[in-house]
Amino acid sequence: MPTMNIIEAVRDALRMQMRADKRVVVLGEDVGKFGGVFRATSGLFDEFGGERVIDTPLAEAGIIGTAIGMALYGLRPVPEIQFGDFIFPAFDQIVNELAKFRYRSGGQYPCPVVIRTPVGGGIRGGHYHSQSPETLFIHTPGLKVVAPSNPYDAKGLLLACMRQNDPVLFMEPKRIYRASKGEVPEGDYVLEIGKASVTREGSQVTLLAWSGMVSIADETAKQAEAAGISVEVVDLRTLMPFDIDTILTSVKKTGRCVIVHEAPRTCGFGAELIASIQERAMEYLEAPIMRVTGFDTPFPYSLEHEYMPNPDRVLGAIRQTLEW
Amino acid sequence: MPTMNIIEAVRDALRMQMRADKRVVVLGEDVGKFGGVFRATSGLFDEFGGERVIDTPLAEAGIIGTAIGMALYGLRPVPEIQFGDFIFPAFDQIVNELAKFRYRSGGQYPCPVVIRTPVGGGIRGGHYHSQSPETLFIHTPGLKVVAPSNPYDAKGLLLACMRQNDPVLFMEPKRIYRASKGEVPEGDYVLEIGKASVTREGSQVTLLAWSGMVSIADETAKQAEAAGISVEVVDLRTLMPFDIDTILTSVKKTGRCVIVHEAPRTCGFGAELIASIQERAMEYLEAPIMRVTGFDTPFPYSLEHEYMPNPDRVLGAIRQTLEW
Amino acid sequence: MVAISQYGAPGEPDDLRRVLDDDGKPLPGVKVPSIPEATLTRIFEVMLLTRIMDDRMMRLQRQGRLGFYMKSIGEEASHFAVAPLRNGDWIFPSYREQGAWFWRGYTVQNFIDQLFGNEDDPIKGRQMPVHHSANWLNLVSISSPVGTQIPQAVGAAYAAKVMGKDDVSMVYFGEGTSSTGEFHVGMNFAGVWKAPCVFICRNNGWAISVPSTTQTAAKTFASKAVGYGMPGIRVDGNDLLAVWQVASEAIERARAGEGPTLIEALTYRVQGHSSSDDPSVYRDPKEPEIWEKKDPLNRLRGYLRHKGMWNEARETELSAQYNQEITDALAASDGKHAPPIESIFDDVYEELPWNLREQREYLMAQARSKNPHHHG
Amino acid sequence: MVAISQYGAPGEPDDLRRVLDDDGKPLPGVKVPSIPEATLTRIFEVMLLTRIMDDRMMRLQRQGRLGFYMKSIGEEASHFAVAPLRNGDWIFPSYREQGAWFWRGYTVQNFIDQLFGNEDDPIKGRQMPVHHSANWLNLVSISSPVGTQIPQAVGAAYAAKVMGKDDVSMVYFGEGTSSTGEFHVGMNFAGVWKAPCVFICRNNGWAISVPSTTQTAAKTFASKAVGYGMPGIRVDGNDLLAVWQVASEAIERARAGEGPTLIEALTYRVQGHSSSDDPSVYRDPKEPEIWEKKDPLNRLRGYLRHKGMWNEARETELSAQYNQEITDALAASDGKHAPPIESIFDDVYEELPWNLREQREYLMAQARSKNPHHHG
Ligand SMILES: Cc1ncc(C[n+]2csc(CCOP(=O)(O)OP(=O)(O)O)c2C)c(N)n1
Ligand SMILES: Cc1ncc(C[n+]2csc(CCOP(=O)(O)OP(=O)(O)O)c2C)c(N)n1
Ligand SMILES: [Mg+2]
Ligand SMILES: [Mg+2]
Repeated sequence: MPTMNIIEAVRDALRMQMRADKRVVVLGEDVGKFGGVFRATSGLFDEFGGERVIDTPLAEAGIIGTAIGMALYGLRPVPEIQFGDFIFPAFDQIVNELAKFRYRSGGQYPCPVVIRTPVGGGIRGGHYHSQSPETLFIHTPGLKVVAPSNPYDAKGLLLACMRQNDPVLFMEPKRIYRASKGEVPEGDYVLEIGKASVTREGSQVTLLAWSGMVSIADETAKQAEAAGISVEVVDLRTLMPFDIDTILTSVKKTGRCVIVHEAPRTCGFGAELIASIQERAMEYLEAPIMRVTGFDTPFPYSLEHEYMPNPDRVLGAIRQTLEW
Repeated sequence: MPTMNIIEAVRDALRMQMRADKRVVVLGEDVGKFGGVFRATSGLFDEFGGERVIDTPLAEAGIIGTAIGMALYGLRPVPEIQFGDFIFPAFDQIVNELAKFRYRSGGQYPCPVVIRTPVGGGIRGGHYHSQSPETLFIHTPGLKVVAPSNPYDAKGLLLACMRQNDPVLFMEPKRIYRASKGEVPEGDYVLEIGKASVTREGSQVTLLAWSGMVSIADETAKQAEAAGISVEVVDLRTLMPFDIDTILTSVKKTGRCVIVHEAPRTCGFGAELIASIQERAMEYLEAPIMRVTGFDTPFPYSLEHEYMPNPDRVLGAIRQTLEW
Repeated sequence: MVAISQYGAPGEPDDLRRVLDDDGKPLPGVKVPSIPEATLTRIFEVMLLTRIMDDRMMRLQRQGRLGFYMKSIGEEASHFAVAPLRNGDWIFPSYREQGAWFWRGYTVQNFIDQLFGNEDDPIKGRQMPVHHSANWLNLVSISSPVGTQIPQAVGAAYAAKVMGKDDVSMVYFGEGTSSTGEFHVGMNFAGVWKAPCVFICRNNGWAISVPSTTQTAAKTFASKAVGYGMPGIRVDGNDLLAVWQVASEAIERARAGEGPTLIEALTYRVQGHSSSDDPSVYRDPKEPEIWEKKDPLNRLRGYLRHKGMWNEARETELSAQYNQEITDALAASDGKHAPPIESIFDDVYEELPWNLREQREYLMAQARSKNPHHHG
Repeated sequence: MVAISQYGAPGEPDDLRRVLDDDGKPLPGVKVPSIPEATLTRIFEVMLLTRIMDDRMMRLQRQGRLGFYMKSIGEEASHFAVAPLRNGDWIFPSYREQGAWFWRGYTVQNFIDQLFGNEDDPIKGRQMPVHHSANWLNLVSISSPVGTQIPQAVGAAYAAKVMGKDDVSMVYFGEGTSSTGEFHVGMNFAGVWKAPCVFICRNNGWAISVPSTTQTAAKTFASKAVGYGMPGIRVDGNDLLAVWQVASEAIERARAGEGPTLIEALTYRVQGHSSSDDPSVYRDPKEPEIWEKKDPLNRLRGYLRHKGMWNEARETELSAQYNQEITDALAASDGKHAPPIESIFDDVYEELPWNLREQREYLMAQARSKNPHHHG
């Protein structure tokens, strides 16, 4: 099996699906000849031509708006938003149109658009190249939200997204785009949307993480183990619909839970996880569920490492929950 | 003291502040001669003229974008977004610009813009005249979010918002715009932003609500009392920063809590309240905190009454939490 | 009043394409488009149906029997820019082109079921009245947020091109909507892509209470085409023959791969914005009076009669027939239920995820407990 | 290559306003604007500083000592549309007008402290390099999302009018940014409000890898002004005298209450989009070569020398001085700390709400436990 990083895995999925299905088109800023500012679409322009790998004018509302029209007519567009931070000019098209099209038309007009966008901090990007906007989309009925943390999941999930019929926000962890490497099957495979993966088994506390934070959770779990604490790590992979069963199974087993996310704390997805867990498994909880998150500030530049969750902070929360 | 409905209270606050402070301007679609589709700005055009009561072209991004520029230069704009559902074309200006201006300029450029917008369902408005988007803004650091439920609070809070220096989303409960009536002082008064109000004292369970749902909570509390259940109702009034102290005091007293909101359940503000409470008062909780919310669907038309929380459902949750 | 001078009374600017005068007589020296008689009379019939429907529904609304309605009275000719389209072509409407729906074959019953959001509503009671959707007619679901349909239409047009089809997209919006960012990005993408798309800006002078002079400082809405490298045509939107003519040309250009066109159809919103509106608060009642003299139905009727294609008897009979159809459809609708409660959860996704399954169970249990006879 | 023909090599369209030829000689028959010698030489000096700064910072970036940088080489003349402004006028910049900052009095040390986000950074290390803010100079905080500053500038211009001041707003953006919805709504509001606002579209041919021909099908960016009812002027953006001239005219119109102007300054992004970019992947290296012959510094230098206002000795001396200033500022910056950790929570709101107070305590406790000597 070849080794790939996340960028390569994404590109591999796109190429594979574009070969298999002529209806798939890629569009966005700089995705054509240049192959995307992160090079995720590199080579696609040469292989599939400018009609299917489209450099658009600079307008996210246009990228998503036209992608919707393409999907209605019968294409399977996979627009790229250059940074998650630049998705907001398209917000109306996403939350009022894309998410609601099937519903508002009584099922007449499904709208299978897969929006790819890099998210998260840690690349010295300041507030406009670092945000993690998942909450906004999870809170929008009609969208699926997928957030892989490694190359294998990225390829299998992206292929799955391009083959189902609902709109998806596919968030890619840009900090580890190249750093995260792993074996990825050359051929075709899909991972089920909506299934978390237990990336490490443990007995004392459950760590819930996704996207760029899974590596922080893993790192923490290792340090915890060294300190004699057994940690189970669950990589959610899909945030909407999230895998409540896997989460509950783990939390019921460990009785303790810490959630890690980069987005600001207040109304972050961590809050929903806490709410959903306590509603269903309060009697199993030995301590409050803790959150290690970004702060309720815009994402800073000079102090980004102070802002982002790190193993130290996660370990602190684990100890707190154990000592509660 | 005169009796006013919410529309009149809002108008009274606007008029009072426009008289007191020449820097205050109102802008939006149909706010001028017409006085707004809900008539909140009625009469202001005649009194203050078209330069300060501005009918804009049809573009929410322009309304908020220009309001930001006005605030930077020294005005105190109070833009109206005709329906909360139409705020999304301005989403980038709100979350990436308005909310971050002070921070990103190191404090050089405060941006005191108060965005007024009607929210909530129950007026047979379907998905585009009924949404409750508070989560999206509470999750955006830099914004304050205020959501009064009655005329007295509406006036006192709107005056407070127009006199402080941070951007505010001021959500008005359109379903009860006219139905909610009460005594409102003629003169000047402000209510503190960030303070909840205990609208009914009780001992067995705490009901948390805001905006249009406070009346549902009150109604439920009455029914509960008739059934021998003592319910405390807390009207949050400000959602960011929310009044954690008042909430905790009540929940520690009652040991049980039900949250009511219209917005879709998943990642609604109820989730944050649950998370914040269980982090700080888990040992006081006798049962999981329950949520009675809108469903995870777009807001429907024909079945809107099935969609919205009602006293029946809230009472059901109260019983559930008592029987847990 | 500000708005009047811009709307051609008394002296329209030269660049306004017209065929008929206000009485329906062809203007001297103007070529009358050759439209088959059957087509032309059919257009008139559908215009008549539209007018009757608007009238009936508004009365129903005033009686408190219908929640909300939006009329298009005085703007009907502009709806028939769709008439020269083929059935395979796609239409992205705004909320004020009833005629386009009936033209394509949307029935009176469809229309009324949607208004009442009942169990037979093609969209299952999901949206407010007048937000139709008919995928079997290539008529795309109407949205309330204005302008969003514009880039969508461009995307569909582009898709047709990529898929090797020669379908054209036509998209409608009001002049107020030309102020949105969506208008700009849609027009701009269309220009760059040379998308087979026809943009119809229904300039009816008003956006709720805001006159068109507050929407732009440009001389005309058609002139905005310059900024997108496409032709901009201004047509008398109350003149069916002129509308047909400019639409046909634009559709042919699009189909031939020559790119998009912006058409400004100059018309007038004779009545309130919607059933919730009261225009007397913000405009001079004399303004609509001027425009009533340019009524599109009258003008086409005049032309047809003059050509011997139409007569009063036929109109009386047809009006009675349409009125009866509406009465029957209303009666049928009266007997229909609301959509089933559980349908609230359908179509959010292709399949119900666990959270919606759970919420459905909860709601159905609640419904059963309130009404033990309900079988959900 | 697609882009070349549009950018005037070899034959510019007639409507391009120019004063100087490529060597800095006034074109025959063109009126040279009368600019005081001190002003003109000062502009050249600031252009020189800008060029030197770009060069030094880019080298620093290549050495790995600076995270990110964006050059404006070859576009400097376009920055000086701000020169005819008064100090009370407001500037809403994009990220590529370094010259405008230095012109207003932003110091080399300010600039470098911002790039390093250190404790003396005027914005407290909050944003990426090149996102300056200087309220004491009426230079508004730069944002990464492109185009957002356009309606903001219009709002400020409107505010000046309402407050009875005759200040003008000037706003910069790239030609790629003209595709955004923000451009449209900003231009449109300005037209309707007759706002005292000057729009400078820096058309440098590229938006990262995307040529300007993919941004619009319009013949020129200036032509977009038609759709907003304002004048659109196309100027040779590498010709300082022409830029001064058209900017002066637009500023005067704005100040006199005659409304906004769109200026398209035709120039060229000679190098990569930013330090992260590699243009060889997407464009012909011959294209920048053609434009190097039109270098704005060379052209102004040529003019000044020809007029006896400038000489090599003065330039050599000044270059040395600027280089030294930069070296000193870098050295000073080297000794500076990052902003204090607790400052992460400041300026989100005027006062810290409880959630931020709590989070600050948490972070400071953590910082103390890791570094007991830190007094937060
Ligand atoms: C994005 C958005 N903002 C505001 C509204 C509220 N609104 C509904 S119709 C309308 C006026 C539209 O005017 P125009 O485009 O001229 O169309 P017309 O109603 O005249 O046909 C407004 C402001 C909306 N539907 N969508
Ligand atoms: C809303 C938004 N989308 C995408 C980007 C990413 N981006 C940064 S600069 C740029 C190109 C801008 O081109 P142009 O406006 O021509 O300015 P130039 O860089 O040429 O000066 C893009 C796409 C962004 N900053 N903001
Ligand atoms: Mg209109
Ligand atoms: Mg450019």
